Amino acid sequence: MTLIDLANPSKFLSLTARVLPWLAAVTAIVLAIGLYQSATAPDDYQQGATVKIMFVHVPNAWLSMLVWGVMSLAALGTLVWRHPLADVAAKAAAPIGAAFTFLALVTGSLWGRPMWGTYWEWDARLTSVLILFLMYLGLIALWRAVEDPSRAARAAAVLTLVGAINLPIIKFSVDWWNTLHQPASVMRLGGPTLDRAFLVPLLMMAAAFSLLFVTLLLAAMRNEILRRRLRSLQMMQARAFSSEVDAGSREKTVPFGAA
Amino acid sequence: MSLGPYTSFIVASYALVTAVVLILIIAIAIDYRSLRQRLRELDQSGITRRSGRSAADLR
Amino acid sequence: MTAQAALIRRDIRIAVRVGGGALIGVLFFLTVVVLMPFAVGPDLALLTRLGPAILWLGALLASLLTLDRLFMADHEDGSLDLIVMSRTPLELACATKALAHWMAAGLPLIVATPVLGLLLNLDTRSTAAVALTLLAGTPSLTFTGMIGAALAVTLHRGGLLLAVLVLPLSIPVLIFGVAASQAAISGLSFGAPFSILCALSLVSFVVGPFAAAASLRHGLD
Amino acid sequence: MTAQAALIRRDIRIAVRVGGGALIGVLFFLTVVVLMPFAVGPDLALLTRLGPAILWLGALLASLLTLDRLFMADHEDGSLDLIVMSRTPLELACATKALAHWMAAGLPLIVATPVLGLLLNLDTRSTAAVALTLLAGTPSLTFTGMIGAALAVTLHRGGLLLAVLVLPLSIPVLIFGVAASQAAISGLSFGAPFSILCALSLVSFVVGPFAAAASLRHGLD
Amino acid sequence: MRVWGRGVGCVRGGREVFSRLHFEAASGQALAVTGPNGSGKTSLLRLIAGLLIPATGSIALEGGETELTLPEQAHYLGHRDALKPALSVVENLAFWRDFIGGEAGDTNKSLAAVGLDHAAHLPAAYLSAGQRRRLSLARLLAVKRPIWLLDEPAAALDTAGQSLFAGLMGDHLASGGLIIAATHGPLGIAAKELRIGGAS
Amino acid sequence: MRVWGRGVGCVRGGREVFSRLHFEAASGQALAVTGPNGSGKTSLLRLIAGLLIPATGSIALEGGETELTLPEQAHYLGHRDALKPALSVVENLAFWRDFIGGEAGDTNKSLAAVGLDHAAHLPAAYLSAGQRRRLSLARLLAVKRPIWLLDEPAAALDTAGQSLFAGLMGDHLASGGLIIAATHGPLGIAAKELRIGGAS
Ligand code: HEM
Ligand SMILES: Nc1ncnc2c1ncn2[C@@H]1O[C@H](COP(=O)(O)OP(=O)(O)OP(=O)(O)O)[C@@H](O)[C@H]1O
Ligand SMILES: Nc1ncnc2c1ncn2[C@@H]1O[C@H](COP(=O)(O)OP(=O)(O)OP(=O)(O)O)[C@@H](O)[C@H]1O
Ligand SMILES: [Mg+2]
Ligand SMILES: [Mg+2]
Repeated sequence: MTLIDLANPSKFLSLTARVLPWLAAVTAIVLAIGLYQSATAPDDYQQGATVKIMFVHVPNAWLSMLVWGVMSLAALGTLVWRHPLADVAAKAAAPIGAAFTFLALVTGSLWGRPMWGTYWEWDARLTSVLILFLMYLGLIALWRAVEDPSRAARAAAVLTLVGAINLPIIKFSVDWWNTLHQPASVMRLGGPTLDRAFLVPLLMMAAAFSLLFVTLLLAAMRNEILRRRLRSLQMMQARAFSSEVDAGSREKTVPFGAA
Repeated sequence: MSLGPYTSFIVASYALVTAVVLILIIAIAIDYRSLRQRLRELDQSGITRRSGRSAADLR
Repeated sequence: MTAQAALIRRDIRIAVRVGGGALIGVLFFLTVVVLMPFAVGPDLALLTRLGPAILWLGALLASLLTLDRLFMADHEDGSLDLIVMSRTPLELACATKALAHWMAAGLPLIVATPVLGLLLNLDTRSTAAVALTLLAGTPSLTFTGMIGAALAVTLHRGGLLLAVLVLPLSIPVLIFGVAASQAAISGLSFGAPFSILCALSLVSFVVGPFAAAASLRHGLD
Repeated sequence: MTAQAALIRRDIRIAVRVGGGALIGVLFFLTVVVLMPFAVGPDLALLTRLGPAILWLGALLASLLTLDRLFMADHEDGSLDLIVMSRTPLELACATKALAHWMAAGLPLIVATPVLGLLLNLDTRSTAAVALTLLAGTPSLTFTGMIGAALAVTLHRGGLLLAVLVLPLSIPVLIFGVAASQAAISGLSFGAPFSILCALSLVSFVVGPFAAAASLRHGLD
Repeated sequence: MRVWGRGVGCVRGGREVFSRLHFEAASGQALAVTGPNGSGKTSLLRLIAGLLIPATGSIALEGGETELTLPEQAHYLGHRDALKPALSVVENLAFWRDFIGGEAGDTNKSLAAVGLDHAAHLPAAYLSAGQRRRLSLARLLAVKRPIWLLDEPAAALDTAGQSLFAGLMGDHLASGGLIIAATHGPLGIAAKELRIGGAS
Repeated sequence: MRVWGRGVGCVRGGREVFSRLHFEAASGQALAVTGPNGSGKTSLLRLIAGLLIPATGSIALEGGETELTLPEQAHYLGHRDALKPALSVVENLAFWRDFIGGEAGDTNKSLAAVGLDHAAHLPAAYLSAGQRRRLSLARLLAVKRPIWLLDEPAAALDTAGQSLFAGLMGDHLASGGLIIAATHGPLGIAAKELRIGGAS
């Protein structure tokens, strides 16, 4: 199955129809293992049991950035390679990314209350994640505000690429500004400094959430393809029922992804 | 398993993650169903894709 | 449907389609608030103190951002001619347009205030006070701003000196709005500045439409 | 005269004649500054500390006010078609238009800074520092904002949606602009944040025109 | 019903456009205003529509509904078409029907009459120049008003559209309406001519 | 020099406007694009001007200056006239002359050629519809470009203006130019016709 084949929405639909159930099953299994490991992980000598929040907070935080990265790739696909599935992927990924970002924010605040004594602090990392969330919302608003998908796709692609500038800011904010938030202890030069007892469940949860993302993304992309098919069919229907008095009625509709 | 003085925070964060993930899954599933339904209705009203295949045909 | 209802519906519909509607209004407000800590630093106490001013500034900006084209857009596409010729008195049509603008640009901000209050660490009482002052004051921003919007049509090519004189008119509203919210927060007397704010609003409801209509009538050509 | 010089001359001329832009921008700037004493109370030391932040916020919001019609106006009257077809590369034309906009709307703000510095009780040195950071930073606000202005054409959308999309992009500039001014005032090293600010500006000079031109090219119809 | 002007003079931007103009049109009549570019045809229509104030002379309406002014009983179709690109075709038309008020008709019927029914739900931004013009014409049908002030109504219309519109004008005159139209070409119906400006 | 299109198809707003269109025009020739409203005349001109991208087929220029693209050697005169009301008539024209570049002529001569010299220092906002059109036409004269893409160029022109413009087009063709014009009426010069859209 090459990339060229995937460019055809119909082929994509049939392929994902076969792959999705397996993917969902694997996700569920990995998630179950991850949850079991995090439940049995020892308490931290400093943070006590609250360290368990890490197992959901950190994967969500990572994914919030990863999803934007995926969307940036898709944006390149739209603008440079004009890949027909690229904007479908970008549009489908945005709400999922927003959800992960939201979870990173909320679990972070829930962890912050016992650790720092406050839910919210205008710290560089926290604020930059909040901005990431706002940018996700802005993108979703943009997708919703423009009904012609190809027009919205190109605008969203430009914006996604420009917004990718925020990713390094989030990643390095803790290094650039001295702040409350933990500096990187897993994804850093020189290897992780985290104890194995925490590292293993964390990585397992991270894998589970990544798989979850891929599964949800594929399912949402299927929906998006169907939605575009529906839109073009509805436009055809509007035309078919209209009278034929004017020259304008000879226009035909070009269905999305007609093979 | 005892979770110490901050049980509510830990439980809340896990519950929230579960809830949001479930909402995502359910939203996508509902969206899929309604799209399929509307495509099928269009199909019954005789509108077909230009390639001649049925609208509800997903392949 | 009456002419006014039709006008409100149209203007709100366009605002929602072109500008993105209430959700975008909330997002905008959120973005402006999020900007603040970057500028003034992450000092929560200071942010709280600045809270009402920030919210008021956001409201002023949101109404200014779209207000200057309130009549200009209708003028450019010829709609204004038809509005002037219609059986609805021009003053009423102006007031209706301003109301629609406020509903599309001002109201979402007020609805969003509670959320922002949380971010700015305002307590419930203060948030309510700010929301109340915004509710009383933002219509007046729109109604005075409307005069400038009408002048923009009239003075199409004469330099906007007069329009520039209008923005200062909204400064008293801003000042009393912030003062009233501060008073409520610090436990001072809320009533005095708030009633001045309401009085300013009432004045603008009368003066705004008449001034705008007069300016539009003279500006036709 | 070269094509770029002609474009700059035209855009500045229109901005000056129509007035709107620059004047309303400066007035808004003024409003923000005048409002602050009412918000933070009569604490002069605090006001001084907040000075640079307030000036930067004012500049950011004021530049937002006029930017959204940068390309929209040319699109509506058909000029954009001719600009796209001309022999000047679109990226260069976009950069030129942004430059003209900055000269008409950004420069007056910087000129006004000394006056406002007085109001905020900043000493000469601090005022100079803030003015310098504004001089280095506001072009970058225009050049990132330009992306939003180009999106407005592609999307047929304006108003708050654009502000929402553009504001997050300008946050780094705001951070380093305020940081540099604060450093200058408190006697810390001014060089480090200032050079980051300049670097950000340089990046935006490259990214802005390309992103805007890409968006305009795709948005034509 | 009769619309007349006596000694009408028009000054725009400090310059006199025309002066001492006399004209008159009655129910069932069409008046074609002709003249070279810049002679003041549009200005005259805007004077009649109350959108400009005559420098000299006067314009009046006799007959018609007495409690309404001349502009309130007139449709004005200018160079600019008063359409909002963000609204769909029907939304645009329905707004003007509701706002202008008076005796309102069915939007769908009016759209069908100008051959735009198939595009009813398209955004107005998608319309071609001629389609925009047709949509403006639909406004004349959606609300009934006795006086039509038309500024180059046939511009951008194709030949089918022009004869369609001539038919609509004929119907309007037959039902007692009154038309004053500025035009460079033939109007397509019998009309008195009012010529302004020098030779051309 | 020759401009041709092979199997050109156009899709706008997700709907197909026309497909498999062939056309060709050479130096000294005029091509009149005709068809009912909404058939895609404007769209075709915009495709040729590079302002739209063809969905299928291709458009190319043979001959001409090789290092320049087709749009860079063409004048496009659309429905919208690219005039700024705040600038005066000469300022508008001088800007386009400087910006479009290429072989530039004298603005005053071009204004005189379209009969606008007396209005040179008026703001463009004061122009009547026909005068605006004339000012747009002056742009074609102020900068020499071999290809003219004209969208209903005669709209709003009076009879004198139409024959004046026919003369200008004749001169352009005689000097080796090439004209593609969308029109509903006669163009005033000898032209091949390209008909798009159904019967009308
Ligand atoms: C709303 C509040 C919070 C937000 C938005 C947030 C955001 C993030 C982000 C974006 C990351 C990934 C960064 C990277 O990979 O370099 C992260 C990682 C992390 N966060 Fe948070 N966080 C928040 C609160 C907290 C709190 C309260 C704690 C604990 C006291 C915490 C502990 C951690 C840890 C341990 C990591 C992993 C760092 C690493 O190993 O790379 N976070 N957070
Ligand atoms: N911006 C646009 N977006 C989407 N569709 C459009 C757009 N502009 C025009 N169309 C559609 O494309 C078709 C052709 O339009 P075009 O403007 O090319 O017609 P035309 O032949 O020039 O008509 P006219 O004689 O009325 O000027 C029309 O049906 C129109 O609805
Ligand atoms: N808004 C305005 N302000 C000042 N003068 C104007 C204005 N509009 C038009 N004029 C001037 O008034 C004169 C008449 O303009 P008008 O638009 O009435 O001409 P017209 O007969 O409709 O011409 P056309 O055939 O070109 O449409 C013109 O010389 C024009 O320069
Ligand atoms: Mg006219
Ligand atoms: Mg056309």
